[in-house]
Amino acid sequence: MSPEQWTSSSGEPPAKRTDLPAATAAKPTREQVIAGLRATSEGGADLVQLLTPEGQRVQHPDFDIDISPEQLRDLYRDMVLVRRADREGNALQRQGQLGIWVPLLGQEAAQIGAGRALKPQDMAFPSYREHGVAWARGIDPTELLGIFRGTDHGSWDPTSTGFHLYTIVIGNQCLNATGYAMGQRFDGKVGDPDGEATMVFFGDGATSQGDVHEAMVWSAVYDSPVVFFCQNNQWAISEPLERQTRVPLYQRASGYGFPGIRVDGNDVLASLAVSKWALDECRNGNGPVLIEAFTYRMDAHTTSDDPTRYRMTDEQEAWKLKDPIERLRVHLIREHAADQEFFDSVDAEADQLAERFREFCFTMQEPPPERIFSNVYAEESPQLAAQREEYLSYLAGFADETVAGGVR
Amino acid sequence: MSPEQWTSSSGEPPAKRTDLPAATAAKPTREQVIAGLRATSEGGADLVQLLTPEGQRVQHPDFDIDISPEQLRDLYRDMVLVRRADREGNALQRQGQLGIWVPLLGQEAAQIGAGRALKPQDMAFPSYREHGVAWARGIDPTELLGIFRGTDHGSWDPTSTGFHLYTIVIGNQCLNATGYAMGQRFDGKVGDPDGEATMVFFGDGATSQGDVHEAMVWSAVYDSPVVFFCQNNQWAISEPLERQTRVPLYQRASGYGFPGIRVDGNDVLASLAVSKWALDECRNGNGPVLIEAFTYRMDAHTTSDDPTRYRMTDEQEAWKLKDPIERLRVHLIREHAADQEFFDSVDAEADQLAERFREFCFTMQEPPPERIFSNVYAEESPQLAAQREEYLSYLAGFADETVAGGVR
Amino acid sequence: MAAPALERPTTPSGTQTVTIAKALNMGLRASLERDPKVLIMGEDVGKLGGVFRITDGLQKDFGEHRVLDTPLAESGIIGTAIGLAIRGYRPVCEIQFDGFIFPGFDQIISQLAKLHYRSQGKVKMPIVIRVPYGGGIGAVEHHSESPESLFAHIAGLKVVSCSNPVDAYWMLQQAIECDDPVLFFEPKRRYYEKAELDTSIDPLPLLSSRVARSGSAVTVAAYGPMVRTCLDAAAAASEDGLDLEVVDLRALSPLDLGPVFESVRRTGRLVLVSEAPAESSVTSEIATRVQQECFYSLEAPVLRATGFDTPYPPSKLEEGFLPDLDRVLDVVDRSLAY
Amino acid sequence: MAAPALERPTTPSGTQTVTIAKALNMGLRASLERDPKVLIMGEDVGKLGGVFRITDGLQKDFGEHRVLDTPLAESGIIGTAIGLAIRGYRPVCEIQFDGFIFPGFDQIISQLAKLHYRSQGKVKMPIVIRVPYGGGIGAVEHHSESPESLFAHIAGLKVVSCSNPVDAYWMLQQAIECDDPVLFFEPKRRYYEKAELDTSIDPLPLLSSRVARSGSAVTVAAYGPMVRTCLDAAAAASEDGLDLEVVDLRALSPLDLGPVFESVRRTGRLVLVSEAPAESSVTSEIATRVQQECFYSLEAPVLRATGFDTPYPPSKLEEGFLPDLDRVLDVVDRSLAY
Ligand SMILES: Cc1ncc(C[n+]2csc(CCOP(=O)(O)OP(=O)(O)O)c2C)c(N)n1
Ligand SMILES: Cc1ncc(C[n+]2csc(CCOP(=O)(O)OP(=O)(O)O)c2C)c(N)n1
Ligand SMILES: [Mg+2]
Ligand SMILES: [Mg+2]
Repeated sequence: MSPEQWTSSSGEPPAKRTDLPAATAAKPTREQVIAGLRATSEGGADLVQLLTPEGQRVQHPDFDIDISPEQLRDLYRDMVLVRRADREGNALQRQGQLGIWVPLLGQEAAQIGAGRALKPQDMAFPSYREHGVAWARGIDPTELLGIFRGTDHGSWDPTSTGFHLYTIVIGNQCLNATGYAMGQRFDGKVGDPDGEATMVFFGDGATSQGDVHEAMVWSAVYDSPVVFFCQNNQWAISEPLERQTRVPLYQRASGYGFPGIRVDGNDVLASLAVSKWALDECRNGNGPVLIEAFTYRMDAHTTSDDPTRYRMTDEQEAWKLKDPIERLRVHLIREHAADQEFFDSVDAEADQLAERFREFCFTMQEPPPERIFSNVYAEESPQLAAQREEYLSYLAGFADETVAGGVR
Repeated sequence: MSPEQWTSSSGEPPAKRTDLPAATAAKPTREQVIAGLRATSEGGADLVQLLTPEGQRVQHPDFDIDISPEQLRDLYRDMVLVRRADREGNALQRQGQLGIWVPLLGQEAAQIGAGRALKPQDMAFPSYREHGVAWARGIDPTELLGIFRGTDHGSWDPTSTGFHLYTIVIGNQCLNATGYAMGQRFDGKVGDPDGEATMVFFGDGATSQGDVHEAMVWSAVYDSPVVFFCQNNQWAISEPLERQTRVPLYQRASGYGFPGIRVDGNDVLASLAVSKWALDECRNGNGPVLIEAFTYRMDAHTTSDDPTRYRMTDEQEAWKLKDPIERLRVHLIREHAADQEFFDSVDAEADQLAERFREFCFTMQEPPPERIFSNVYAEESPQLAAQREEYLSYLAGFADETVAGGVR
Repeated sequence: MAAPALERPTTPSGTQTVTIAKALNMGLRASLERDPKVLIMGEDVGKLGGVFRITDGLQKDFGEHRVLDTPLAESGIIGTAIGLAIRGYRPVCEIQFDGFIFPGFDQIISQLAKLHYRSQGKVKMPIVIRVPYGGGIGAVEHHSESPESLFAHIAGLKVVSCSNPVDAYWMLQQAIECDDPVLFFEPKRRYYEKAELDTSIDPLPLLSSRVARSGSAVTVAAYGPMVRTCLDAAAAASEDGLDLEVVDLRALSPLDLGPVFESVRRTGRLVLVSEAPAESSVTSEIATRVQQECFYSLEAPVLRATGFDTPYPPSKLEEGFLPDLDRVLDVVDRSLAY
Repeated sequence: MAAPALERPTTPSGTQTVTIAKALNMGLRASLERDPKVLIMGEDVGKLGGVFRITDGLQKDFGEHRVLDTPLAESGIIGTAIGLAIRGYRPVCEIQFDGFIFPGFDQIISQLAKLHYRSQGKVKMPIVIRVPYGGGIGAVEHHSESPESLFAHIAGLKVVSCSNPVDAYWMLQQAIECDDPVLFFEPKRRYYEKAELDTSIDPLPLLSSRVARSGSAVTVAAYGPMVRTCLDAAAAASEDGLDLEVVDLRALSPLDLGPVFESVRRTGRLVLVSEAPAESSVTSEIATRVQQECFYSLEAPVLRATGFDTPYPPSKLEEGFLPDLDRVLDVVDRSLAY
């Protein structure tokens, strides 16, 4: 049994039968699939792009955006600050301050574009890497630290921030978001330009999960105002995109009967433009919409991961040339929309943020032991109350102990 | 809150923005969706048909089939016999001989077409309504009785018959079939015209399940030789197709990157032709393929169901005109491919089958109580052996009893 | 633990004879009337009124926006219900049969059970999952399962089962009013058993067990469909002069074992009865807690009459698989033999 | 119950010091070599060698057709493994972390556990599902769960857990050789603990428990990660002159309680230890069976030291949630106080 027997057709591909419909030609070879999915790191012909990797503004026939120099600078600032927090998170993990960190490096444009397209009345459901979206929703980066330090599972209020808690079980949040969006519709908040919408974030790997499918089925059937924002960062831990699909992910939408758009995820303008459009479609009652943001995970999957085991550095080098921050910086300079003073002030602000972030981390309180038992239920059970009391008095026993170094 | 707020856009649809891509026009109204899915009970423009409801043979540019009069008569015979067994099953349930029966009435052409396209080396994974496919796999209808009488869960050998046990949990079998097909590929049985293939059967409702999605993802990624044969019989118990999708189901395939074809499920020739083609594609290593057989459940969901609660009889009347058996009968007559003697002999054979079927049912043995404990594991556990012994000796206690009518 | 203050329903009050099925329908109707945020979701719950007709007439009276026929996907039902709850709704999900809850298991375990905890109380999950469960109806595979123990093991879920029309009516409304997720197990083989329902009598708290029959010889504890079986067994035993106490557990997690402890301290003997297989189950938990709390009172070990540790058998064999009056009394005898 | 006759592996034999992680890797390698039908499937098991590197090097040596990086979908992993098993393969599935087995739960319960039964033995399900489980590693949510009791409740599944390199090596190979589906729980926090592995010594049967330390005062029974904790507790107690017997349960379903009964008949006391919450769990089942079988021997009720009946807490709190040496000894003291 040779690997070829199943990884690609054995020997010569069977002669194409000419009496068959064109649409059902022999399946592509493995190489063709990979080429179609990734080899063009440009994302292919359908990629929506407004800013080239060289920072040049280009027009798009369907999606464009009017944007002021000030807004451009704000987007730049967002991305720099978010990246800085992210890098500090990584460093804090290396210093043993955090158990783990999930880096967003490289995905700033996708996330800030999407996040800034959201309006206050909208709701966002993140996966676990959406520090940029969190930022755009007004959640201070320090509020993420508890998750990775192990003191809590996210300290923000999902309702008032319009930003649900991070969801780690791949795909789950897509259904939760769809249900929330159904509720927006049931509440009569959909059908005009000032309506509400929901955006849900997930990765390329997540698209294989049943829950993501069900979310797409449901949102189509209930006309839910939900934007499925898939960050295709080319990898699900060590697995490249071709372990999840044969065709570009945005094409999934056609099977459900709603629009699917592939956007350059390293282009914050394109991400913003397409996200705005998609959210407006949802507000107006034309949801759902799928967006595939074509981007790249520049760092490891998490700080526990070692990507040198499964991917080549030249891939990473190629993507460096498409860096989301650098291309906006070049654009700002080229357009004389920002001067050195601006860039310096953003850097200074990033330094301050970094310091505050680190400082916050160092001084975080450990949760008290009774927290183990808190909020299991809205209406606590006597059983649990008893367990808590027993445990606390057990702990109190240690405090009373005078013997030092003893086992008990 | 009015239902319109979510079942269709409220009031006037928002004016279509002309600056948006055509593909992303405002979502269709609920009425448009329903119209697109069902109102044309013809199945729409893409429907593959070789035999009109009036029994006229038509050509199809992509799918056609050479077939002898004898083969036509065989298909007719298959359908008549299968329908007869099905009707007897229904009657036996009404007479209290079976706990439940799941009728296939109306779906004979879809199932016989698909079932006769299978070769001996192929494997089929049914749902619970595939009595016609079972027949084509050489499984005597009496072997189905145990399931519905409650004596077993299917008495045939899945391996030697190439027909897996019925699967009731919606969608499960699609993944099992995909795994089996992966095995066919791993075994080197794929890649030439005499290769192996797998066919899996499921309903329109099943398409919403996560497992069906995952099966499509996996089969695309592993180039599995599996034909997804979806019998769209328009209903999932009381739910019409528009509770599961906005667009015709065969279009799902495009989102996964493999062919999807809608075939007239009441046309046994078309079902056979498309199934053969799809299976050959799989054998040749070009799988997977999705077939949507557009058909109709002419009877209740099961004998426990009361369809008058949720659907109009005129729908059923309209579909009667497309009866799969009648159209082949008319065709045979029109083409002088069968005479009255043939039709009489098939009817006589059906009578014999019915009698044998009923007879078998009446004389079925009850399984012995120890069967409760049999085959839980391939390697039995002492715990279970002990439970069985204890139970059998408990039962033996009753046999010893001489007191009549007592509680113990 | 005080009973939540349920407003009196505007629908039928006073005493009437109803089945469990009807009582559940009345309970749903009362909840839909009481709170516009209550939604009913599930497969075939609309026009058809559910395969058991528990939601009969509700879509007609409350509209498609309150009673939703969903796509055929249980993870979808639970997963979207969670989103709706975040939005402020109170979804009541119907799972068509016990065996079909498993595709929704992940959303139940990973999200539903945990969201209140992980959000430190900021996100409530007032969701009820109704599960017609258990055997004895001659059904095909996957239609006779008793999966309640799986949920009882999971922290963050409340698990209850009703055994009669009065509890069906009240417990369902209480579950819907509860701010926590409740797995509501309905004994489908008892759907058509009748009793008097007096809607003017105050209900017990949702999470409480109750003595269904007083006795002194042996305590028999059960829930859901087996309560009837145990009461019948007690009636038969009393003809033999044996006086059994029967406890209807009602709450399976968190358990309310006070009445069981109290009873066992009097009788010294306990027999637990369930359709579910015994292994690592709710009955195991009760036995464990009873031998702890009543160690010095027990005159016999806690014994069980349950389904066997096998998959649910073909229905012609279910009579043997399910504990019946005789098997319950056989185990009672064994307890008395100590 | 005879140990299945495993051919001696061609890979390293003789005595060596290995970690549990390494022993598992060696066990997988030996199984892949022994039987060409053995496949390894899971997320990141190929090039990466799994997030814990348990499958390190296997894809390189056996090829992509034996060690499969799968799409990211657990129902897909189990569901296709079932199909492959029908085809004659023996898939070994890796679930990346305990908390991610739930999307695959339906296929496990509805198909994997039942196919042998419903086909009356015609369809075998020789599938192993490896689950790195339990806490103590400072992980984020869903990465520290102990779901073993859910599977122990389900008939048709075999559930085991190893606690040391020797068992890791042998039990995994035995599980792969077993014609029944085996849930194989690996104590991830102990992956890097070392011991001597002598591959020339005959292994115990897969479904057996064993006395890990002899003693006379109190029996302590545990499995997986808690065996080490209990052995440490026993060592500490012995310094105080208290002689604990420790049983490593190994098999969680079907249980092998003979050694526990025998031990309890000698000590009169039993303490059960698990990371998993106590409610309706494997420890409940063991307590129930012990109070039945050893009713007249027990001098104290069976007591437990377990995770609390809460969701797994944020990791800064896990030290309190998980039983440790002190809590085990505290419960031992309580047992002795009877
Ligand atoms: C159900 C489930 N299975 C497995 C995992 C482990 N896991 C965490 S992240 C990840 C890869 C996700 O890839 P992708 O969806 O592309 O998102 P990315 O991490 O690249 O942003 C996996 C397998 C999980 N969290 N949940
Ligand atoms: C997971 C699961 N959920 C619910 C059911 C109950 N159920 C049985 S058949 C059915 C409808 C199936 O419709 P469809 O897939 O269209 O197949 P059809 O019965 O029309 O052939 C439902 C909801 C089930 N068997 N499995
Ligand atoms: Mg990714
Ligand atoms: Mg259907």
